[in-house]
Amino acid sequence: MEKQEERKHADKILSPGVKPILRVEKTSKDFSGFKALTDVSFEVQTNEIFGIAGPNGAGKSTLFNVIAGKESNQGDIFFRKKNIARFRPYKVCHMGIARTFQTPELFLSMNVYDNINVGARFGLSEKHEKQNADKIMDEVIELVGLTASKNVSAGSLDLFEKKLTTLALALVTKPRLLLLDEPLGGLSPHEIDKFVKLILHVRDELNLTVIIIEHLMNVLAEICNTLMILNSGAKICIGPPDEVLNNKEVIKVYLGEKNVKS
Amino acid sequence: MKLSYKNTIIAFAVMLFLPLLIHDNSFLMHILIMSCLFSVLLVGWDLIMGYAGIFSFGQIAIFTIGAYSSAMLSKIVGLPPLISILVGSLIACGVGIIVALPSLRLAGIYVAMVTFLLHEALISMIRIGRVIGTGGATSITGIPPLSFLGYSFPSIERLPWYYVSLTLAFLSYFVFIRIINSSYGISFVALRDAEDLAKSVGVDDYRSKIIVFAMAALFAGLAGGFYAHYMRLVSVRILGLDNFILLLVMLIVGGLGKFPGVIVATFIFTILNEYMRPLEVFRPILLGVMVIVAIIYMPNGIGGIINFITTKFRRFKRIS
Amino acid sequence: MLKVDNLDTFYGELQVIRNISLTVETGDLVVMLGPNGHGKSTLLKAICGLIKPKAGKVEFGGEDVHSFSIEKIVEKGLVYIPEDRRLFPQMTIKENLLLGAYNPIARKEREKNLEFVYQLFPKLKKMYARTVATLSGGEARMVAVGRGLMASAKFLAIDEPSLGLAPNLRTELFDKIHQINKAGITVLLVEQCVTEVLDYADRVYVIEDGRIVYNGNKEEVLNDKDVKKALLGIE
Amino acid sequence: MFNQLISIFANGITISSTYAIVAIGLSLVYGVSKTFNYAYGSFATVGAYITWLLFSMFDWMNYPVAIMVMIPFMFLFGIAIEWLIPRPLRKNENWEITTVVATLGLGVLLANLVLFLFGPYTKALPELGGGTVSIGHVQLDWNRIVILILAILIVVGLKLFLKKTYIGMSMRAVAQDIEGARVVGMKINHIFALTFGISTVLAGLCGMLLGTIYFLTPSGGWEIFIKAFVIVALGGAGSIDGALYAAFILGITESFVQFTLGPIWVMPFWFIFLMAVLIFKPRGLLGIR
Repeated sequence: MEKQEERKHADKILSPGVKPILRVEKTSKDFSGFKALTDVSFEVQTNEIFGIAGPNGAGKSTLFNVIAGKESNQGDIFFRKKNIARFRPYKVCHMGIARTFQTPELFLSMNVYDNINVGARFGLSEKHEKQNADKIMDEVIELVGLTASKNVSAGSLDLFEKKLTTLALALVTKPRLLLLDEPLGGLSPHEIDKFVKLILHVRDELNLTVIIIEHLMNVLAEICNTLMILNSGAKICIGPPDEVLNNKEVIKVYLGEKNVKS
Repeated sequence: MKLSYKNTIIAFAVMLFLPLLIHDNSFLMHILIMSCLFSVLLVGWDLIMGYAGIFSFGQIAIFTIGAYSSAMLSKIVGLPPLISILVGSLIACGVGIIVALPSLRLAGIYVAMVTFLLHEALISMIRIGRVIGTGGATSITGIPPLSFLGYSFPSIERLPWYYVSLTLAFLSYFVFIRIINSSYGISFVALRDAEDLAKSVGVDDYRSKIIVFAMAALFAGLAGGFYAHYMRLVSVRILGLDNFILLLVMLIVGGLGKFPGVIVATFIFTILNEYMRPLEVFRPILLGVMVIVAIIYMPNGIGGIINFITTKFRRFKRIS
Repeated sequence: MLKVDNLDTFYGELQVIRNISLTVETGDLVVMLGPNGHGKSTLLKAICGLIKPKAGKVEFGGEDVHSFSIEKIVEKGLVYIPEDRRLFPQMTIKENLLLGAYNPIARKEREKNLEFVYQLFPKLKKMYARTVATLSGGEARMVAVGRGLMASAKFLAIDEPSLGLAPNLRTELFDKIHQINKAGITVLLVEQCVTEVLDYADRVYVIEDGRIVYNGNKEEVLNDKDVKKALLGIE
Repeated sequence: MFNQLISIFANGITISSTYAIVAIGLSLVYGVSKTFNYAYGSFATVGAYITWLLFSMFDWMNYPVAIMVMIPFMFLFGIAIEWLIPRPLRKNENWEITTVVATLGLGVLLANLVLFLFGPYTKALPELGGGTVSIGHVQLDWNRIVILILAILIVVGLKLFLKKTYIGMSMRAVAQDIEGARVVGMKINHIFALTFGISTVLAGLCGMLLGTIYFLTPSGGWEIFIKAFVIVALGGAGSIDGALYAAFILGITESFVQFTLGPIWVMPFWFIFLMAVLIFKPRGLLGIR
């Protein structure tokens, strides 16, 4: 707990935009001839919310897979100054990066509590955290708001609860960086609202840096500090959202002329 | 989710007193001993195939390796049988790990192919190994009987052997339940249910898979060792197709990943198989028909039926 | 031509479609709008007989769709074009198109339909021998639509054709779909991108959370400020 | 020495060509329906015994007639089996593994049925062509040459069928995207049955060809199955070209291993070879996903 305070304190001093937590350098991914990513480089600052958008097939999810160690790549990825580009997924998780998937996968033969328990058992890497695993779990369940459905089987959850569970599963590993892959897809406007609030709340509460892939531009514009647009595996624009959304090329390849707000 | 020890303990208690009724029936005793030994192998198979979801067809090959190692260690090297069983199981375990290594990156169907080929290649290897005392195409005979604290267990004496195999079987069930309820068990099931998700929350997939291969092999190796010293004869016939299918049927009809199911199926099918022996050529034909019918009409196996009944029963208790 | 009556569909225990009724007249181009994951695709699949509804009925040409097998539904001319295209990746464009004409009726009209598709998408004729796996998203989309037409479709149900396409390609594709419609084929379209389609649509349904929250023809949509704002995000 | 090498090589090629037929049949069914048929070897046995039965029943029997009888018989047999076993099983959740067990059961059943009907004694089929032919100093059996020619005809015919005919195209389509095939309105179950039927015919023909070299035994099919299985694994499950290449690679190495080390070394050798290949290419030489 003390350490948590310390971390909070340290991060306060180095406010967003000063200290990069993740630096991706010249990442490329080739699927037998098909170039999913070409030379993508960017930096994510500590505590910011970093948005990624772009047409389907632009390589957004591949980028997450590469960062999370699911896919190999040519290029380097520095997380808190350490090159994690060759790490396997579980190791990346232990380094402090957690992710959610586009289609909310869960361990379907288990209930919600046991699902989150998997994260607590295997995701926590530091000794004092492991000893407090039960407490961390309860905190996360409370934070996400799953207390009432702890004993429900994962298969019978509705989409929103499934998304909450995957989020809890990611958070229980005590990450510093959270990767969210289209977390809002399939939710109703009301649920989107709730989920966005939850993401912001969680970010503040746990001192996280968040990278989020989304299609909903209005949400991204609202919550992101930085926005990056990918197209056909290449970065075409990065910067503050309002700048990016008025960028000519972004309008051309992604937003379309008519969709631009006056 | 968590498996309880309760039913297993009850079953153990019942089995302890079973000889009071049937100790005169040497044939039935023999079948029960075999059932116990096979169930150890099958519990390991259920661990890797049912709970970890890895299509391994090498379980009987590893059982055979355990049996041959233990037989050769005690007969040729002269180790005391208990020690040779132990060492034999460790060898089996090692083979399990060696098979696990290439399997880590393979898709399910290829794991099935590699392990199945291990089974087939082993037949030739044993024949080739004649020079080092595997008995070649025939068999190793005259394996020393199990002995413990100066008492030796000749296999003609069914009762002591019944208790030996019973103890072994139930010890392995308890170990199995412990594994399933432990972190390892959780990681196996997590990888089976959603591999990518499991890895992303910190499950080391390579480590888990190697461990599950090793554990399944350990069960098989132990069963093989005891089998060798009980039968006092091992031959390549263990690797025969009819044996392979019989054991696989026990696993599938028992229900993959539905724990007590596999044990119930082991006892049922071992007994059935022995009592069908007089049918000669019709036995495998009948067995084949039974397999097909059982699989088509009982897709979740006996374990599925047990689960169904127990949940019904619990609901019933809650209502009343 | 198509009549949907009080349809309810579940996905496991989750209700995706809630009591939806709609009709599509012969020769119309109807658009279903709404955000991602609100049941539009599910509705389209239920209409085309790929998902069995819990309750309600879908009638196509006066016959209950769900009393037929999928092969039979396709044969009757109700053809579904999935969002993820589902082409045969290791085959050429022409082979893909020819396989579209699988049902016995379409097989007889194969040459004629192929001619129509090639006329509509001259590009496909030019590169007929290319393997589909090597095509760009836009080209693959054309093949998917073409393959649907090859089934001698009377009614095309197209799921998000604009998905992943650049704006200029989108406009082109909608133009083609309009041409298909003008050739006498009824079209039911599911879309998220609104602006481009609206010019061609005879009728618009808006689906939110598994319900129809709005329906009207083109003029009504354009004249209704609130709807326009909600749908298009423009004032 | 050189001549010996040539004749080992030639024998390897003829054997490989028969392996290619079964392996392609096995891989074809896997590619289209993702089903592994463990009774496949017994199908070859059935084919061989049917041929034997034809020859022993009719004095005037010859191979063209035998083949003409066998093809429709095996085809219908395959379709009946498909309808009986994989089709009902495909509905349940563990269908991959349950079909394995059910077809294994079928394999045991068929082998023992053959044992019951024909007895345990080995049988021999007449040769396809008598005598030998000398090319230089190398002597080749006519029988093996005819086998090779027939095998090439079968493989080429099958490839043309898949490539050029509409039905063959539909089979490839189902293999590539079953959902897409359904949307187009294909009768998936018919295509599964058809594929199974064709693969059964291939098994039967292979059983017949091998029966002209080796004696028939009721359980002989098992070895054929295992070899086909390894070939499919090496070539990549579901890939027909892969199976073709792998059949020749393994068939030719087999005849050299047999000659230098003895037949018993074939299986261990294949096992090590396969492991080594799979470490570098986890989906076989030309594997599909």
